[in-house]
Amino acid sequence: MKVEQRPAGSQSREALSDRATLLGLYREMLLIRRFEEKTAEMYQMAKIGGFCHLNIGEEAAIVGTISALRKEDYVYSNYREHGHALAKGVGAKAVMAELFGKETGTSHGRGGSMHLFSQEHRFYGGYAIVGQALPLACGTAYAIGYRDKPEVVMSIFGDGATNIGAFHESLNVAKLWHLPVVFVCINNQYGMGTAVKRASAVTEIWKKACAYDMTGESVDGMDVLAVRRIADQLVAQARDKHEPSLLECVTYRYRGHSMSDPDTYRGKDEIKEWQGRDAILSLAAHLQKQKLASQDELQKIDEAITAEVEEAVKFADESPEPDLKDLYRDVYAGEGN
Amino acid sequence: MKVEQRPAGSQSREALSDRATLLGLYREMLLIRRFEEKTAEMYQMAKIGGFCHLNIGEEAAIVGTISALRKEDYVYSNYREHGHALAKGVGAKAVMAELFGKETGTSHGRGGSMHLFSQEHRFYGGYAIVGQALPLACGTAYAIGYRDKPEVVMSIFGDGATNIGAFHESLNVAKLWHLPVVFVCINNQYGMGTAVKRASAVTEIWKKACAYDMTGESVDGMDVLAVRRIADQLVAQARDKHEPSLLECVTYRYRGHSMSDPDTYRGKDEIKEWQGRDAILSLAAHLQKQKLASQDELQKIDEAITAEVEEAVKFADESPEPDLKDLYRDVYAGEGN
Amino acid sequence: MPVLAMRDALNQALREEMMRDKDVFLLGEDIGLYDGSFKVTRGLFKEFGEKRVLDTPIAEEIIIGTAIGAAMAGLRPVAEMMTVNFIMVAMDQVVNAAAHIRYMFGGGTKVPIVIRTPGGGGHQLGAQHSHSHENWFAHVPGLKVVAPGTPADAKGMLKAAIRDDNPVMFIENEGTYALKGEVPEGEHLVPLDKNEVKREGHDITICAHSRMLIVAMDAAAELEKEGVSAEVVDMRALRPLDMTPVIESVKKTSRVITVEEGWRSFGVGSEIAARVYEEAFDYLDAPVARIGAAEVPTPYNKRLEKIAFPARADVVVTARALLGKN
Amino acid sequence: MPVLAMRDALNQALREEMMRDKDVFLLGEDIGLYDGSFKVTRGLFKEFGEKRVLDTPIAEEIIIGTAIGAAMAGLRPVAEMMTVNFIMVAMDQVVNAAAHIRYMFGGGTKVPIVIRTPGGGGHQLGAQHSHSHENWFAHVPGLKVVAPGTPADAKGMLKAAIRDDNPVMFIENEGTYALKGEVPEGEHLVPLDKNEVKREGHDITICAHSRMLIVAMDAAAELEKEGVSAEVVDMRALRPLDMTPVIESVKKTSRVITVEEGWRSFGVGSEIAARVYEEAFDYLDAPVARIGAAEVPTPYNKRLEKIAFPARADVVVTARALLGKN
Ligand SMILES: Cc1ncc(C[n+]2csc(CCOP(=O)(O)OP(=O)(O)O)c2C)c(N)n1
Ligand SMILES: Cc1ncc(C[n+]2csc(CCOP(=O)(O)OP(=O)(O)O)c2C)c(N)n1
Ligand SMILES: [Mg+2]
Ligand SMILES: [Mg+2]
Repeated sequence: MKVEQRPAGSQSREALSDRATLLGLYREMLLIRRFEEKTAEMYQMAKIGGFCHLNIGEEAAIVGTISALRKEDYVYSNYREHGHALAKGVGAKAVMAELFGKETGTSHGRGGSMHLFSQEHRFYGGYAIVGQALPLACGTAYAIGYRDKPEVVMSIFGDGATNIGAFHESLNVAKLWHLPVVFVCINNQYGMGTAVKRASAVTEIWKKACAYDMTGESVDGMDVLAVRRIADQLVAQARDKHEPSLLECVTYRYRGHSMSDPDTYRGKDEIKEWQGRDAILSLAAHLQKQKLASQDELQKIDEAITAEVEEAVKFADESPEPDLKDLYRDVYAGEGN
Repeated sequence: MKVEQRPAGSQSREALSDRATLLGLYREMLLIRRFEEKTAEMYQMAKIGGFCHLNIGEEAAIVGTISALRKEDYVYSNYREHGHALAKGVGAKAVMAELFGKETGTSHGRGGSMHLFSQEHRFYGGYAIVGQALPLACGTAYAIGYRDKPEVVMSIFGDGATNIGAFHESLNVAKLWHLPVVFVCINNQYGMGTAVKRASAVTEIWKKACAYDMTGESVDGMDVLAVRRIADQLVAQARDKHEPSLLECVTYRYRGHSMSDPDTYRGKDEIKEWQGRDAILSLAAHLQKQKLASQDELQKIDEAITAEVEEAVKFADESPEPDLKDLYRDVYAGEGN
Repeated sequence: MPVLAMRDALNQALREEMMRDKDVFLLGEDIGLYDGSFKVTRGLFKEFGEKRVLDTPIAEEIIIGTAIGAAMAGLRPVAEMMTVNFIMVAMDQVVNAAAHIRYMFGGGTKVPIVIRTPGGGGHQLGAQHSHSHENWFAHVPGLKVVAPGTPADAKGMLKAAIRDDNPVMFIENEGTYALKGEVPEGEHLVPLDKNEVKREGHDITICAHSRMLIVAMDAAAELEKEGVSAEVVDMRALRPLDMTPVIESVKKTSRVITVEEGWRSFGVGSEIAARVYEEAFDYLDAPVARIGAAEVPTPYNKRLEKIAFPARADVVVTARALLGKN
Repeated sequence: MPVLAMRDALNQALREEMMRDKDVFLLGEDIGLYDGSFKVTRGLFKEFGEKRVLDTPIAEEIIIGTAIGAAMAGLRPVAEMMTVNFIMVAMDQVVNAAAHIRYMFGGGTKVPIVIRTPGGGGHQLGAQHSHSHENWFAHVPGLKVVAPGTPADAKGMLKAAIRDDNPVMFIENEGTYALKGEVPEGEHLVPLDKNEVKREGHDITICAHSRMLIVAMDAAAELEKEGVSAEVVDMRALRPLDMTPVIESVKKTSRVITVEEGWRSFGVGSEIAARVYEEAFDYLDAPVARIGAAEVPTPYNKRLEKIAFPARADVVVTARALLGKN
């Protein structure tokens, strides 16, 4: 995707009525949707292996938060991060190539779906141990303060991650050390097959900020404009005041936990209900109602994105596999590899 | 100490004006004070080795909470637990013998100062890894519910322990699973040399309960009656409603973190100030003012306790060392050892 | 005898022990309503209810710690760690607590818990989901460590582990859950401290456990075609480490290969090798050959991953070399 | 050359590197205002301030994780774990994160951190404060592991570790902080991948690291009185494990003893032994003798603890036996 087309970060509320911004958000959400649909298809065709977790349904939460960042800001994520990488500016080709395990992938095929990474875009990685990346996000935020840079770290994780120790240790030091971090919890209602209320004593995740005297906010994760507005505020608060915060985005994953999830723990109508509030369709309607874009324009955007995703697949497919003799490359740094 | 002389658990508020109860509390606090003073002396004489953490100054917090328990209730503690064991009814002889590393000690000399244990008194142990025992306390509480017993678990730890992950994971499940646990934080202002405000974003520890929608209380840990009153309530709540809680006892350790602490991180006058509010002296004054006990009686109690501690030292001193051929005993259960 | 997949043999063991003893309960992530991420606990939540099949938050320290505290109070918890990699966040509970509690309290209590968890890789799960750490646990006094490689042993050792009064690390393997084999019905117990010759032979001894046992058996079959008679010793009992069948075998073959799915250095094979020399020095004609995973964090790419883990061919080639065949 | 205690040699290394490179900072529990629980960081908080000497809450996952995240952003953190036993609560950060990040991201980043921590026992600290786990770390690709046994090596290896681009486990020992020795001033670097003969001899080879190096040297001195010439190889470089000086030595002595403070089974000695056989099989006259801690959670009682850890006498007696002397 073309980075310059992305909505610039940290804009004022007004900006969110501006056409370019709205179309940018729309475009990004749709890119994630189409990319993930294609990913599922490729997984079925065994072009992609291992565990594969999709972002379908969570587009507004992802784009609303990450688009509030600047290029020099950092993002730490978990294993459900394809869309997070795309939103931070990592190219669809490099992401798809990584899912295909190719040398041209973001992690040269060593990481796969759960371990995307881009130094250039400061997408500081997908991590597959629940909660593991929160302390790392604090470390990068500490480095920002250490060097007195006007940068911010966004740490993204799921509802299930808020019950593990690393979450607690991280929020405590973020506040204690005045770290420029925005903790974003993508509350998609389930941790694998376990509903939030079966895993967390407090189901309103944002409330957990109280134990750290930290700003806690909750937002409708199906409304990209609402998410972007609050994200702008919290990112500015982190950047200008070094005041960390916890933002809960209430959303839903339409697909199973991973491609192998039988998905028997929730009702079909529950899924339908959430799909009825689909963020992409809502923004499309809004754009047309506000006469900011015509059905036709939106159609063109979809076609362009579909083409972009097809290109990514073609690129991934045609890319070379890692050379077997490079098995040991990059185990250690500074060894001529 | 003679268990039958201890104040019976879970009494009504009125009970706290009753002479026997007050004298019992006084006696227990003084026992801990004298025992620890002697422990310091024995450590200097190298009768005791390793790390040794004293409870001097914390007597009201310890006795006020543990005396609210019944014999069949459980206590989990940390490495600063001599007084916790005594308060739960473990004999001074067995405790001192353990500090001496003797076969007659609570842990047959294998554990030492940081690892006292008594199945008989359901003192479920001193643990030397900060925060480690909180999940264990939850497990024992789960067993209580599993077997539908009218029992309670008290989990005692320091202010520093509230910043580690296990604290968070434990409070969450305690509330989620309706476990009969009372979490008692002995906030003695420092974790080793680190003041609470340098380690915790929230310095009022009781507030951390908010993240679990749990009862949180704070009490003056230098007032044994106040501690006992709130402890009675929280223990009853755990026993009758299976509602866990977090109780912060604001207190102070007069001595260093351990016997080897240079204690350079706090002012002498700060120590003096807290000693000026000494819980034992306060209760002594109260008893005399209320004409519940004469100077003379209190003097006699002190003499009896001093004698009891001397006896404990004599017992420990004369007790046999573990037999060297038993080095491998009890590594595994059920192996004829 | 009925033929069952490993996961069903494990399920049967759990079910039988839960019926036998009401103090036995299970806890772990998504083991209940979700039926287990690898379906080992399938149906048990429905049958025994949420008290005895406890779904936990994602909080491994709580899973192990709850098991320990419940065990000290008299229950017999069986904890599932979704994969061994996740135990890293709860290592303190396993090592500093479960393994040491009995001894540090002078025998005043015991910790009868079983920690079931799959190790191993080969499924393109990458560097944080593909490793094996049984050598770590086998290093720790107070723990027992087993890693069965057949459905029958899986059932028999799990039942024995649940009845054992000590913390038992029960290492499973994602790659063997579907493995089928005959499994005795009902009361079938396999001791936790006995290794076993799974295939007799006289030219060379191959020691392997868990999924590598299958690899070793395949290699032995292939070697037979070349006229090489390989004896395969199942190292299912890692702590205590039963060397008897290995030493007996070496006395016949005087050549040994160890195979493990984990990294080779400081691994299981290192200990087996050291013990073989100590106990059968004069019988050896050549150094013990150790085969293990390539010493890299497991790569995602399928082809790289494939060459990173030991396979039949590696064992066959190593055997030939040891026997001086081409 | 100035004579310094190990703790002061370490302090000097930290101070020099902090002066050399402003990206170097320290973090850990009570390392600042309190001057460090073992005083290794004494004076640095006062000199460099709280930004570069960061006191943390008691939260080991945050200590390691903060170090990793800061390192990925370009800093060079040196984290202190008060003792190696506490790393158990942060093992995931060390193994699944620090060690694997570079590889799993295809070399897209690096993690130049040093984790300093004392292992070992002998101070009546009991089962939760007395163990050693360097064999665990040495098993993990992506980590470098060193365990110096002299003040000079401590300074030189710590400086080298701070300049290394990889996560380095820097194993210290509570029992050697007061140990004195000559320490070169200023720029003194000791490679992280070279083991070294610390005492020459021709009858027997003794391999040891950290505090056990002292024990081995004492034993060698005593053996000399009996006319036995022991060569002592300092195994300070555990990963990568430099076997060269050991193999060279074995070719002279054909007898080897390994000594470690940790438990013997699945320990450092197991790997050294396996390697010796692989690389010098024909030179060995007897099995490698492994000496390690008694396989029990360390007991508090002084006399029990004393016999639980390897001492000079154990090495001497083992050497005599290997040499067939009485
Ligand atoms: C420490 C740890 N425990 C367990 C797992 C297995 N696991 C992977 S994802 C997951 C569920 C996480 O749920 P949530 O945090 O809500 O994120 P979501 O998948 O819903 O986006 C679990 C249990 C893991 N990866 N790490
Ligand atoms: C996980 C862990 N980290 C560090 C330590 C070292 N340590 C022992 S006690 C202590 C301070 C604990 O302070 P607090 O919880 O307030 O209890 P207090 O000693 O004040 O009673 C520390 C850091 C430890 N034992 N365990
Ligand atoms: Mg979720
Ligand atoms: Mg404290």
